[in-house]
Amino acid sequence: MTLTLTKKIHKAKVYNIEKVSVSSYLIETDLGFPVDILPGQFISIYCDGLTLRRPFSVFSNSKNIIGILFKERGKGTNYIKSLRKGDFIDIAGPFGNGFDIKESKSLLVGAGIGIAPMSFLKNTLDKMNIENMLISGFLNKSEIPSCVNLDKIYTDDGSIGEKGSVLNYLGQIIQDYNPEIIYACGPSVVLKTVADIGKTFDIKTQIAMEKVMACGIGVCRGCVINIMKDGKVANATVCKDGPVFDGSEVIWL
Amino acid sequence: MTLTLTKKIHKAKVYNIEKVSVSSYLIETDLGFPVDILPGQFISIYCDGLTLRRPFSVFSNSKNIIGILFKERGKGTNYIKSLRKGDFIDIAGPFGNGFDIKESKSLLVGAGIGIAPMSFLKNTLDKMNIENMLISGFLNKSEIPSCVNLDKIYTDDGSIGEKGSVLNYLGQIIQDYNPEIIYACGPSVVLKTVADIGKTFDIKTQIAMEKVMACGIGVCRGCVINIMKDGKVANATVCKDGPVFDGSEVIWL
Amino acid sequence: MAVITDILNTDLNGLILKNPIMTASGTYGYNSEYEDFIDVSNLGAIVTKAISLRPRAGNKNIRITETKAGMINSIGLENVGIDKFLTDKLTVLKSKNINFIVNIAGSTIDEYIELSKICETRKIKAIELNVSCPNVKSGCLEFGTDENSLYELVNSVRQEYKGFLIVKLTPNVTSVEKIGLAAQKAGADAVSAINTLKGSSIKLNLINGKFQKTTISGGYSGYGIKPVAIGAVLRLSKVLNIPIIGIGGIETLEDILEFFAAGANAVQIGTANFTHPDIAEKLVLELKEYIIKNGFKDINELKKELRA
Amino acid sequence: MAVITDILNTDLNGLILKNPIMTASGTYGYNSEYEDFIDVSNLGAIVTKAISLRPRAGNKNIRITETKAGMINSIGLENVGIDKFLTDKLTVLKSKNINFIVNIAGSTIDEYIELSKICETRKIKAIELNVSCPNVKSGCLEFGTDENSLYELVNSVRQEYKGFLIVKLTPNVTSVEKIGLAAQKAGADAVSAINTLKGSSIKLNLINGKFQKTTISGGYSGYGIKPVAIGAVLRLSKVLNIPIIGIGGIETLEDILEFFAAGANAVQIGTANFTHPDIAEKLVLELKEYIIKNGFKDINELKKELRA
Ligand SMILES: Cc1cc2nc3c(=O)[nH]c(=O)nc-3n(C[C@H](O)[C@H](O)[C@H](O)COP(=O)(O)OP(=O)(O)OC[C@H]3O[C@@H](n4cnc5c(N)ncnc54)[C@H](O)[C@@H]3O)c2cc1C
Ligand SMILES: Cc1cc2nc3c(=O)[nH]c(=O)nc-3n(C[C@H](O)[C@H](O)[C@H](O)COP(=O)(O)OP(=O)(O)OC[C@H]3O[C@@H](n4cnc5c(N)ncnc54)[C@H](O)[C@@H]3O)c2cc1C
Ligand SMILES: Cc1cc2nc3c(=O)[nH]c(=O)nc-3n(C[C@H](O)[C@H](O)[C@H](O)COP(=O)(O)O)c2cc1C
Ligand SMILES: Cc1cc2nc3c(=O)[nH]c(=O)nc-3n(C[C@H](O)[C@H](O)[C@H](O)COP(=O)(O)O)c2cc1C
Ligand code: FES
Ligand code: FES
Repeated sequence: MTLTLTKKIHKAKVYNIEKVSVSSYLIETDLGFPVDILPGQFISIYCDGLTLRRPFSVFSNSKNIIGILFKERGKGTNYIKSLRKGDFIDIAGPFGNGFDIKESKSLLVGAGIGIAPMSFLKNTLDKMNIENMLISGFLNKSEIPSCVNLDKIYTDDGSIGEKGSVLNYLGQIIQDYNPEIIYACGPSVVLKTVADIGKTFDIKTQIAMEKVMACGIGVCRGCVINIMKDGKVANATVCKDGPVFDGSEVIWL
Repeated sequence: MTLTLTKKIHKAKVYNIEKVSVSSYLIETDLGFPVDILPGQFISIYCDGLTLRRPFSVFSNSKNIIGILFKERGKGTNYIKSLRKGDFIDIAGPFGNGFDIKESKSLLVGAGIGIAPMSFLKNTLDKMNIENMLISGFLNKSEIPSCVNLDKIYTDDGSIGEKGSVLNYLGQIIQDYNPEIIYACGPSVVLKTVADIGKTFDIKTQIAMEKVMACGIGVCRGCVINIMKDGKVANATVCKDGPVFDGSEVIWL
Repeated sequence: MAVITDILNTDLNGLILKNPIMTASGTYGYNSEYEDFIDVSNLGAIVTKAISLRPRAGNKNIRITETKAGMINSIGLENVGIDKFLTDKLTVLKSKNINFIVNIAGSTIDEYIELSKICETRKIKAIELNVSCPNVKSGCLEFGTDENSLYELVNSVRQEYKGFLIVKLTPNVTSVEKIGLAAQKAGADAVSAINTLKGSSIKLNLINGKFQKTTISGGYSGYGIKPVAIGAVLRLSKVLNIPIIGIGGIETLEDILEFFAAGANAVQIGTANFTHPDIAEKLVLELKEYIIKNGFKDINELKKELRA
Repeated sequence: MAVITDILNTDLNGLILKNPIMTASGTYGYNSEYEDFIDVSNLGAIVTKAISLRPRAGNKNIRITETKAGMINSIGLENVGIDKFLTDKLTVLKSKNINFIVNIAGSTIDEYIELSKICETRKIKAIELNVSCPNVKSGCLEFGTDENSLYELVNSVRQEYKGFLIVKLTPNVTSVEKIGLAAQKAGADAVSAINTLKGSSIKLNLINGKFQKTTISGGYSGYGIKPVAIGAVLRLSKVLNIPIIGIGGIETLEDILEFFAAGANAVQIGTANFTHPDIAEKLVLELKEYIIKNGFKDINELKKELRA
């Protein structure tokens, strides 16, 4: 029984921030009240002095606390990393559609920091008693955030789990596990492979896309991708129509 | 026996910073080596992200430590104020000509934060055993920096010293004290009055001018004022030809 | 017509606005998408995304990038087209007491004419001509960069459209004054200035000795363009006698006061809406407080003092 | 002529520089004023402040102001005049092994011709024409905003001056390509782009209900203009076959690489010299390190990869 944010912009308070892998951080922010958020939805953060807000998938949401798992990239994430417990953080959202959760045997595929929404999704599926398996690829052991629960791990250097890209194992896993639906988040090569493999095996896929965003609410048309809709090529915004798309609909450039 | 900075730009360390009046701060910076500086010379400070460096008269200089007395105005001084002991500070200088110290009975006139170079000058004159008197005007008692030694104080509200502008008393003081030279720093109305009164009483005046600066070294021609030179109007840069000018030479707009 | 009661009420030579703060075309959608953040009816007006006769798909590839002092966009005028706007968006806007100005864009004079006829028939109170679109007839040149093309365009629209006609000027010209004068002569009720500056950005990523390049050429907006916008408004205000709507890099109340001082009668907020989705309403409130706190009678007295 | 030995050595179609990093006119003086900060002879070249036939006193009033993303200047071409330059500054420059380019400015074509004759006689190796000065004959219009005036100007100078002739382009035009092409056609050896953007700033101070205004209109420079400069270089590189010197808002090595990627063969640092007086030399060193660290043969290979 959570309330919905009426005005989707908020000065939240940093409740906790910690380094959870060699390159990633978990920041938990206290909004002061609870908010409904679907796995796959994102929030966008104002980063001191930067023109564009930075979008991040929600990693966790319980009571008043929204968690974000993020990797350090440039100025924006460097700013967020520099925040300390008690600091204020300017958050807008939640935005986007989120995953359309099906009561079906689910394979969850993450890769790198794409693990963030997949982990949220897994926890949600678990709570709903939907059978699922979360697999994810990383560069190496030290890249794996300590705050995630994975069913299977793949690393490029074999430092933990299976060695090699998660993509190399996907066909086998699908045959072994036999999922009815695949959810995925990660670099576009991963998403494209998942979408393709879904078509091959005739399994539904839902993939969480990324695109540079300005408004985050479908207004500026900056984050548009092409999808097939009713047999025609159409524009769709990652921020509002997505970020989650039916893998079979996305047209890859 | 101090050395001279060969490359006039330096990452110094904040040695001490403290609030010394209701609106002003004293920051002392450690260059790691001693530098020769004349009273009236200035340094310029890079303030995080701002295009133009901010110029400040030197307030004190002993051993490796250069002190700046500054008033909070906008972004630049707000940044300097935010520095803490041990932080690095990017200082260029010393720049400008400084006061041309005469072995003559000296009246020193400050006003507001213009007290900074006058205080440095007074200490220098004292060391040289040159008779002098430092008088200065302030808005009120709480504006007077705790780190300066004044011979006479004037405040607009009379909360300490004589009540009213230092300018109202200048004629009387000159007649009483009988200085051979007057040095001054403060708002331009003060400088102009001092220059005029110097002409009236036929006393030499040296005044420290201010102007928005870009390069600080005479290159950009951004800080130009008009002076009389050899009977002709000529341009002079506040940063390099000044900031100290013979009061009788300056042409006021 | 509304009775002027609020101290922010602004009369732009006939166009009465609740206050002089609007949101700029392309940054606020068509409708009331920002209602998640603010009460949109508190704004002076919202200007719709440019609307063309037929829907447009916009540019392929990367459409936005951040720069150190703003952003570059090459959306390519993606929009739903006038028909869909009228059916889907207009009724909602009207039902909500939101003032709006329709920004229209064409590739030929005929397209502009047709669009303005529709706006006239549908009793749209105010339109803003986006003249930074390439003029199909004259090749790659934009209408807004040539005073003769612009005169012809505005004059043709003026014949068809009786409502409040704003011409939005591009800064990518040798003399914005000449272009502004052409718009005025052709019968514009006001000009807005400026549209985005031409700009490019190349982001580089070195991978195994080869550079991955992300190049985007388009319209530069945000606080880095404010000095150009203030300059344009200042120069326009010396030659025009129709109202000027100032646009470009506005982020704070100080910026708005600076535009008024330069001669603007109203302003539009663009890119800053992305940075702070509630900024436009905040600025309306701040402006009101500023007027009261400093003892000005109303917005008109404030503007008078700023121009003195 | 110097033998190319260093990996940074740059050949601009005949003008050989130690490296492609110069300092821009008006931000580096005439001489070696920056020797208090760096070894000026490490730079590719310094470009002098614009020099006119006779000394100029420059503008009255406020000449510089900071903006959020740079600064505005209206120095008004204050300079010592060519005679004083030759007697006081030139010999010093020559004695110090500092590469320099003389930036010249006139109000009539005749003034430019006279200046270039003097430069030819005095064997000045390279000059840069500042064509952003008002053309006295054509009223307030600048030479650099009209392709015909510019062609005539450059062509006349070319007759008199056999050294390396750079034409510095202003961005305040409808089509920088047309202006660049006119310069090339008239015989320029290279163009530099861009000069400052037209801009204004009004600072306000409210005292007892009245506003104190500090208005400055002039040239906008600094990091806020970089997208405009990159855009100009990118477009010029598509139409010109003479070298392009990129200028505008450069502060970091990344900025320099971006200019190379856009098609620049060398760059000039302007406003950033004020912010960090040792920046130009630092960037030379950083560029060298970057080339070595990433295994490029030399600056030419780096540029080739950046343009690929
Ligand atoms: C829907 C969505 C969800 C995301 N979820 C996560 C997440 O859970 N954890 C995480 O670490 N990262 C996530 N990202 C990526 C994250 O937004 C970028 O890492 C972040 O914006 C980088 O900002 P920066 O200033 O540190 O880096 P920069 O140096 O500015 O940019 C590095 C890269 O980040 C991306 N980026 C930059 N600005 C934006 C922007 N305004 N919008 C979108 N992408 C941008 C671009 O690909 C850019 O090349 C998500 C992105 C999207 C679109
Ligand atoms: C030679 C000289 C010596 C000075 N000595 C002192 C001193 O000892 N103590 C002190 O408190 N102040 C001194 N000042 C003034 C000081 O430089 C300004 O207070 C400071 O630059 C304000 O910066 P800001 O960003 O805080 O304020 P801003 O809000 O940016 O500006 C406030 C005012 O400061 C001045 N200012 C801003 N930028 C510059 C600049 N680049 N160059 C010069 N002036 C500028 C302008 O008058 C401006 O209106 C001196 C100025 C000069 C020229
Ligand atoms: C993403 C984006 C889309 C835009 N689309 C339009 C448009 O459709 N029509 C138009 O006239 N101006 C358009 N503009 C220009 C803005 O309305 C405004 O003139 C410009 O961005 C400068 O203001 P700013 O600096 O406050 O953003 C667009 C700007 C942006 C950033
Ligand atoms: C204070 C100042 C003075 C300038 N004077 C000249 C000049 O005399 N001649 C000229 O061609 N350009 C002049 N310029 C323009 C610069 O050379 C350069 O083209 C411009 O500033 C853009 O580069 P930047 O953003 O790196 O400063 C001047 C610029 C500044 C800031
Ligand atoms: S970010 Fe603006 S439409 Fe998606
Ligand atoms: S600040 Fe550049 S000449 Fe004085």
